[in-house]
Amino acid sequence: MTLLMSHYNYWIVVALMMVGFFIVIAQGNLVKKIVGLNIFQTSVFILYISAGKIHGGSAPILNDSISVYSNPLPHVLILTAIVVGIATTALGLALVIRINKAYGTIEESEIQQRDHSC
Amino acid sequence: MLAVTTFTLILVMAMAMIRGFAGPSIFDRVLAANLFGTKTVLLIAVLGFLFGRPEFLDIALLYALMNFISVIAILRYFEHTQKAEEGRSADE
Amino acid sequence: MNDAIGFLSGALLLLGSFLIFTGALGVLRFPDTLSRMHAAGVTETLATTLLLMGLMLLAGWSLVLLKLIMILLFILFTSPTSSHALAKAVWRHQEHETKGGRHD
Amino acid sequence: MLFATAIGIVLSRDLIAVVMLTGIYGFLSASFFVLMDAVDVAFTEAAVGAGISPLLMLLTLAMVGRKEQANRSRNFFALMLVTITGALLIIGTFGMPEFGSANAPAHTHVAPRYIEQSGAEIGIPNIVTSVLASYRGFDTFGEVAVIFTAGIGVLSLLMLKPAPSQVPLSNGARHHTVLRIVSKILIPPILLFALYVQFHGDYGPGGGFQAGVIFAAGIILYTMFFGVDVAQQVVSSAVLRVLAAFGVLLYGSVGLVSMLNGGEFLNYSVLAENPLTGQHIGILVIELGVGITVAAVMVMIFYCFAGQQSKQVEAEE
Repeated sequence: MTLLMSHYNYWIVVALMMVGFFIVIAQGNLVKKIVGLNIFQTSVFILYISAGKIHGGSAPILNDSISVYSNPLPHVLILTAIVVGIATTALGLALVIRINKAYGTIEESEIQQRDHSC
Repeated sequence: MLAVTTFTLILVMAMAMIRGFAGPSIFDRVLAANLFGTKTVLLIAVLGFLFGRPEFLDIALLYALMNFISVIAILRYFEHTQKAEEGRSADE
Repeated sequence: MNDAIGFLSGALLLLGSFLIFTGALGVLRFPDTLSRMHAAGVTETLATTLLLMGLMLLAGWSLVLLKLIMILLFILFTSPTSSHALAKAVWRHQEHETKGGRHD
Repeated sequence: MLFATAIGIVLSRDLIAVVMLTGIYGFLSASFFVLMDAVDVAFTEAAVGAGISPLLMLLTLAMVGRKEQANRSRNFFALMLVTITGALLIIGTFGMPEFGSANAPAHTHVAPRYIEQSGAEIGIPNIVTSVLASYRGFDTFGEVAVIFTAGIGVLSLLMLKPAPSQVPLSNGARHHTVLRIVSKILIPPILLFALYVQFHGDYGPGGGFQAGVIFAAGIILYTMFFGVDVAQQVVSSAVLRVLAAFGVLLYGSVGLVSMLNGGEFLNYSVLAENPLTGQHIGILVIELGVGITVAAVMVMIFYCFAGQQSKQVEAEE
């Protein structure tokens, strides 16, 4: 029971990560794959942020009345990771648009068919 | 009082989410997302008071802004696709 | 004086929560999109105003109050606007559907 | 709740619904970050996860169509693989420290030093900003360079020919009188808010990354109502390209100036007589650089996507 209470955040992370993973490998649609990638990414963010949380801690902005702060280091790492994440997502979507132009579809199976036929 | 409000807000968010899943038409989903966003704004504000650090209302403000932008974007998208479809059917 | 303010803000918060809950119930239970939108749009502005006013009473005179007012103004502007846009889109969509039906 | 949304995303075939759920998902994870005390992160996630990324996906969908095909062939195998990996990972979690405990290894290495010393060494209250901009300045420089590169990548993939298109998106917005007026009222406060976030980042949640995204959001709102062409007259893409590069260069040059003053690369303490003032100036300037780059790249990416869209409309007509 204590194990359940003390580790539930990791299990949420694992569950989310697996959902994202499932989308990426099982779905043929490229846009949906990117959404899956985003979910995967968010699960990693949650892992880091929850590792930085301290019980009874407060947000890491200095204030005389507060003595316990949560760990600011993961926040910094994830902050930049999010912005880089959106940049890569945009790049991926741009690629999807180009693929759609070249093949006329964004389904993986159709793209492969077209590749094999010519 | 704040705790009661928080609880209600979370409940309402869950309800909006059910509508978002079930919503037969796409507009129901947009409505649910909008409702969800507004409630998140309120939730953040109330939570700030609950934890005794109400300086973080900037975040709530940003949420309100983003909520508005995404709803508008979706509606503009609909207009756009509809027009494209109309153009296509007129061609045929 | 403080007690009165606390009581008042508590009452506002409760009333706001109740209204929000009714709105969500409407969104969940009403039969079609436009009436759902009505339920959400009508309660949203009033309930939000009540809740934020309750918080304002708690906040007292400070920067926080200013920010709360900003949020309130922002929501008062955007919420009816997005409801309006949404309703217009739904209406157009339905019109489009019926027109298409007649053509067929 | 996060998990429920994720499942919903898996099950839904209509891609628009997927995008809507992605927006809700972004809001949810941002609320989670607020609960976990990570206000800066929540700020960024709200702007990016709930605002910009669904927007870009919508624009993509407008071009590639919204229906997804049924594809069940590999599902069983995928489910197996996912279950096995998940089980292995969960076994791995038993070795992890307890949630919220203050003695976890992550909290005992460098973090206490940041918390105890940064107030004295950097002199600004927001520890996240001081770590981001000063202690880990090198890292952040790299991140900005990555964003810049991604911007270039999108630009080269979706190069927007400066052909004057006569069918901008704005045609549809002409009759949206209410929307147009409301957005006209709202855009200046949005830009002002972005500047507030930019310069208030030392004291509260905020900073260059967030401010850049908010600023871009304001311009994107403008673009959605008045069309790409009109918006380009206000902020042309050539200016954006220059600005994006300028932000990175600003960041780098702060580093060089501190080298010239006898310190290490990106050591701001030497920028002024008093090390604290030096740190203040350094952080302010590099946050400005970050903000400019992020805003410029975001708007640039949006222009590229929207420009593609209006080109496609022309092609269809």
